[in-house]
Amino acid sequence: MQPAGVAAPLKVDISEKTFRSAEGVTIVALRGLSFEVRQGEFACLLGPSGCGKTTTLRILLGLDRQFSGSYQLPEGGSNRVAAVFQEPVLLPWRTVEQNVRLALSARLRDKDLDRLFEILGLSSMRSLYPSELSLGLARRAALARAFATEPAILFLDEPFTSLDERTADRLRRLLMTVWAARPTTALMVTHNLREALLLADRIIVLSPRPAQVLGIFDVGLSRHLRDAPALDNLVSDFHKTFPDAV
Amino acid sequence: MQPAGVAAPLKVDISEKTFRSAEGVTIVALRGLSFEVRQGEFACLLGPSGCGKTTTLRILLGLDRQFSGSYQLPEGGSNRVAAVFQEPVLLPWRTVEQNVRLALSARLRDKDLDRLFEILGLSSMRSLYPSELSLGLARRAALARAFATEPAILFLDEPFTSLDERTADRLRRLLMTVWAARPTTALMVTHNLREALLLADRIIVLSPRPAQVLGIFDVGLSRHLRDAPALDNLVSDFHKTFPDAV
Amino acid sequence: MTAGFGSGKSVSAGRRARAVSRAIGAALPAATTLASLLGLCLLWGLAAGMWPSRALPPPLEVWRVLLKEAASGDLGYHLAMTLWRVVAAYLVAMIVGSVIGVLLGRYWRADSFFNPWLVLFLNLPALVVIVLAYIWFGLTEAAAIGAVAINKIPNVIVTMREGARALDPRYAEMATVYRLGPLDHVRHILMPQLQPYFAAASRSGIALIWKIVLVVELLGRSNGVGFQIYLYFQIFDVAAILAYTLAFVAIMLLIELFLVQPLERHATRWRSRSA
Amino acid sequence: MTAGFGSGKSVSAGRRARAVSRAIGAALPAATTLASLLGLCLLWGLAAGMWPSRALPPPLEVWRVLLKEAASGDLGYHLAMTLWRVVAAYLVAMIVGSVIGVLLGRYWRADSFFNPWLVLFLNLPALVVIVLAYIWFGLTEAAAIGAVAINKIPNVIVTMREGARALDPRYAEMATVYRLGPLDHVRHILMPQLQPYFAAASRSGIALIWKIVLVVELLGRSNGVGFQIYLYFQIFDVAAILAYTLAFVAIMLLIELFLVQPLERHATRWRSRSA
Amino acid sequence: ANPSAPKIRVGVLKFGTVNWELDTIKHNKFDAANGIDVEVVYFAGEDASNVAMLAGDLDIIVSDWLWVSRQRSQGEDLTLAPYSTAVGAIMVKEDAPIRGIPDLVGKKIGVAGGSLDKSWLLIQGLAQRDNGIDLTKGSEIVFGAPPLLSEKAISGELDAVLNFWHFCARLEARGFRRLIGAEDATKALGASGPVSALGYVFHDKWANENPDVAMSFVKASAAAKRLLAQSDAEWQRLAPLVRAEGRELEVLRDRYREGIPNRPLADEERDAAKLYEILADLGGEKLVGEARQMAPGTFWAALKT
Ligand SMILES: Nc1ncnc2c1ncn2[C@@H]1O[C@H](COP(=O)(O)OP(=O)(O)OP(=O)(O)O)[C@@H](O)[C@H]1O
Ligand SMILES: Nc1ncnc2c1ncn2[C@@H]1O[C@H](COP(=O)(O)OP(=O)(O)OP(=O)(O)O)[C@@H](O)[C@H]1O
Ligand SMILES: [Mg+2]
Ligand SMILES: [Mg+2]
Repeated sequence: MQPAGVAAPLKVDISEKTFRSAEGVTIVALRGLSFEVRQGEFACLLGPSGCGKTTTLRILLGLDRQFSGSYQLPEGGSNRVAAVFQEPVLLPWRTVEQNVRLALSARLRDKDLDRLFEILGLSSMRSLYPSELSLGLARRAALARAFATEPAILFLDEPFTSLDERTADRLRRLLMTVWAARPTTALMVTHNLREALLLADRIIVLSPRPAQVLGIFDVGLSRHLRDAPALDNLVSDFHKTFPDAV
Repeated sequence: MQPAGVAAPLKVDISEKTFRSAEGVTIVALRGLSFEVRQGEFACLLGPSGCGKTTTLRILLGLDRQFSGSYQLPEGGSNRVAAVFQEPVLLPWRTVEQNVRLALSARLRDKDLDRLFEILGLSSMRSLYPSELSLGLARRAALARAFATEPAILFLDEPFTSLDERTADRLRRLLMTVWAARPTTALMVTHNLREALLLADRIIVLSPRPAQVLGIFDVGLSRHLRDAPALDNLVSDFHKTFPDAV
Repeated sequence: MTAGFGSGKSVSAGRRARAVSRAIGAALPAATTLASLLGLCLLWGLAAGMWPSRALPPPLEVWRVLLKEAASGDLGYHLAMTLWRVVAAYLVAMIVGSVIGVLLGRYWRADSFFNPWLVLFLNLPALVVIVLAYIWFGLTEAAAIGAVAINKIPNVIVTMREGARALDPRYAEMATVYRLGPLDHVRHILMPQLQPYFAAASRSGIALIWKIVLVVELLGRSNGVGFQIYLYFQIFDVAAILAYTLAFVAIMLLIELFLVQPLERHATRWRSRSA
Repeated sequence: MTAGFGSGKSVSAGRRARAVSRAIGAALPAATTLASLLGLCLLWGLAAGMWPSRALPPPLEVWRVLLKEAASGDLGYHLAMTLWRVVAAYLVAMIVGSVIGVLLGRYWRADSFFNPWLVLFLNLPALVVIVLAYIWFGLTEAAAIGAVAINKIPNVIVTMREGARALDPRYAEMATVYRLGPLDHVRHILMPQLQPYFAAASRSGIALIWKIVLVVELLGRSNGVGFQIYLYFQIFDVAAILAYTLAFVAIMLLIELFLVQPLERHATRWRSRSA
Repeated sequence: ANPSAPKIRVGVLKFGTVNWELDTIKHNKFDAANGIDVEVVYFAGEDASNVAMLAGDLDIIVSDWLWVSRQRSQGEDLTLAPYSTAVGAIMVKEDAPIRGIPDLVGKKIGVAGGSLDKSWLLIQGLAQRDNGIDLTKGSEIVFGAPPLLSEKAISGELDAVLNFWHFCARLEARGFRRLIGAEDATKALGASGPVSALGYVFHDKWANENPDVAMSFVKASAAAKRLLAQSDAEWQRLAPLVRAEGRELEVLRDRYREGIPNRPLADEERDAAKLYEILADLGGEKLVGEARQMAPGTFWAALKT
């Protein structure tokens, strides 16, 4: 419990999460996973494919309640969450713009989205249906949806795959802008170590399934100092700390 | 036309491909796109998100016939094609193993798949349904399906996203094995320059939409010499040749 | 040695042909319908010519009867009575049935409890329901419409329940995360996914309802197409029976052409149309 | 200041409760059905007790009639005749209707041409079809079953057509690339996607068929449940009508419980079941 | 039974009144006595037997002469031999304040058989002529299925009901009285005696090819009628088929006996022709089609001698 006046962190303490497949196989996805993300902090989850990252996010999003353990969202978080799923999950029967606006609260429904769409390179695609988008464009539409909501907590599941480096870079900068604009707690899953080191305050390194925290890497460096050579150094630092991971 | 005795290349010569969206917007995806891939060669398509790469692959796969222009597949290619789509496209009502076996010709239906599944890290997932997989696992299942068919032509649309570096590396090596095992022509879409330089004989660099060939980068270096420092050199070579791309 | 299988010329020619015919098909659905109906009449006329029988009068004769009945005002009156019953019962059945169906599809515990009731009501003969309704609620319009609705509701439930079971959970999850209100949820998540089931239930529903309305009118109403058809059945006047039937079918066709199809095209415009 | 919304205790407790009840629900569908039926009987008994009327005999009386008819062998005989007609018409209607429906759903040009025919056949009253079939083909079993099938086929077409329209093109594309044979295509790509539509058409189909069989039997057969029900209607013996109806409903319930539901559970086991 | 005896397929309603007679024939072997073998084919509704006849599946059914005449005028070679003169009546409750046709004004009347039912047209015609009342305008008319209307009359939802004769008889046993019968209207409108509303209907062609068989059937029918007219015991035997007992059975029996035709065919035919014209006026083209006269040959000529 937090003393009054101190912002509550995102606190995760999942003792076990087990799936039973339709064919009866039991799969332990998480076991003894616990970590914290301070309010306003940007954290990355890094772990091998299939280790349980998406499962963790789903639990935090309240989409999966069959687990043992508990978690706690930072203050105000329960009503202003935004998420970018690993697949875009756009409604195929609504246009790009409708998809984005639908996620907005009534207060924001008529918001001016021109700038957002422009940065994302979606200006000419606003009236298209998702089946008419390339995967990269669909991902950007999903990002637009998350960013437009002005969230207090942001969950991102590999948001920058299927994008060329140039576009991805632009979007990473956009993400930083959105995150910095107001006190937002962010938790992002990625497989790209450089991306994690560029964006995060701390990196939570996970073991193979069942996921557990192997360790935490604090990126001490201030963000505006993280240029290419600095990142190279951070990468080798990281590899020294976690010789087995990634 | 090829002189007899010389293997026919994959020849693409699309003068225009236009989409009309449901809302009536006209989108020119390709215009004057032409390139060749020699039989048995490994080529990569590199271009910004939304430029028309998937559209090109779909045309070559025979899934979209409404375009002007023509193409020609290498000999024997029309009946032994395999493809990894940008999204996994597994049948949700069939298990992983059934999904893979279904794609096999009658002759291969009962093939021993143990080794393949093991390399892909899918051994314990054979009896799961796609909805029970993580996205990375689903991608691997899609790769298993493509590799198991012993194809003469292989089309890959960003096959190694959503995977951690370690797994991706293992799968790239597997891809090389499959490709080298028999004369296979391969065309792969990727956004990852290092990946392209590691795998390809030549890289076809595309412009933003409507896609056109900006130029072709021949990776002269023999594959076993492409270690980390050599790749760094190739990357800077590439950037010198195509200062605007990627 | 060239092993290509797509050639530009033929492909783009095919494309143009398809585009043209698509334009015709979209702009002139009425023309297609007309051609189709003419074809049907031709077949019918031929059959009636080849096997002349009182049970299959030629189209012209039916047309004559139709005109006569229309001129006398009977056709219009009875058709209007039947139509209003059909519409009323349709609305009741679709609304009640959809709501129950979706609920049963979502909550499997309720479903497994109420399923036997559903099977019972699904298989209750129209006769039984209609007679009971007339006995309990009197020979009134409300009893008639209620009886028809009760006959149809189980069918709607069954179809909509399948639709609710086949819902894609990912969209609902997206809606949860972004806290869509219940109205938005229904409008943007549920309805588009249920649309094909609704269309199926609706199309075969209105046909079923009309058939039951015929029975209802036969058993205890003093007007309507069913009443007339039975009258003519007693004197075995097939031409008149067909005239009344076809008048109703014509109305259904008009509704299909000018209401249902445009609506459906609008609702499914997001689907990439396959050739 | 703690603003959590998921707490471990309550969550895992809920999970256990759900798991237990799910086991019960899955292991004992028969028990649920029994409870459900008992509830229904109770309601019925109460209603019959409150408003005693010849039109609503109490369950016990119906049960007595049922036993009597069963003992005399009548029930078994008529039920068997009706059942065989239902099954035969069902098979014909589902097979023909599914094939046509899927074809129309895939080829929009054929669809726009044949749609008016479909609307016509959809809205032809059962009476008309049955009488024409009897007149043309004589009062034979084949005519009876054919008439029922013709009544039902349009409904199957309409439902399956919606299913075919809603097919996901990505799976068909995958099948094209990997050159699946036509049989594999139907089995692994088409059928699983059409399953919910097939289930809907099938469930409401068998009910509709049984209702039409009743009419067919009324109009020209000398046995079957429909024949009996109408006889008893003439002398207004509601208990006997209900006895025959419920006997058929019971059979449908058994089929549902021991054939349809297990099959369906198997066919949809890949769907993550929502609580 | 004699296996070589010619077979006659007769279609009837299982619980219909005709079956009482056929059952008597079969049980007392009147068919065998006349050298024929009657095979009874059951149907659930009257229309079913009509359809079966037109489909060529039966030799004989029972239907009314108006239907036969209409079919004849449209080219079917049907003809009929009288079966019963019993017709429907308007029934009211014993204690109802309805004493005559004028009292029906403003009441709710159930009518079985639809708007073209003969009895209904005749009573309507009578009301028009004698009282200047148009029943269709002055009262609320409800058409419906006969059993349903009976039920509704008992429950009191209907003030009066015009139903087929056996439904009327059953109502009579349950405290109803006849307000006016169709036979009263027939007479009032100019018929000299009761006309057989229903008859055994068969094809001319069949009768001409098997004149003896047809005649034997008529004889067997007459024998059964004689027995039913005299023997109360036979009625007791029939009780399960009639589905009545006690007073109800007695009323049914008496009404049945009253309906046994006993006039020369020529008289009946003449009256029927007269009625036809009246009905043609009342029912118009809807009822009789384009023919304004009863089709000649509607009554089986062989019976006239
Ligand atoms: N519904 C389910 N039923 C059974 N097993 C499941 C289910 N959902 C996920 N799993 C299993 O749980 C494990 C973790 O899945 P999860 O999606 O969390 O992985 P991930 O870390 O996100 O991987 P990736 O990087 O590939 O997306 C996987 O082995 C997966 O097969
Ligand atoms: N069915 C369609 N209707 C209309 N436009 C379409 C359709 N399919 C694709 N497009 C458009 O064509 C363009 C090229 O799409 P394509 O999928 O080929 O891109 P891509 O190069 O694969 O991009 P990415 O790297 O994001 O996957 C995009 O702008 C897309 O919006
Ligand atoms: Mg994941
Ligand atoms: Mg693409």
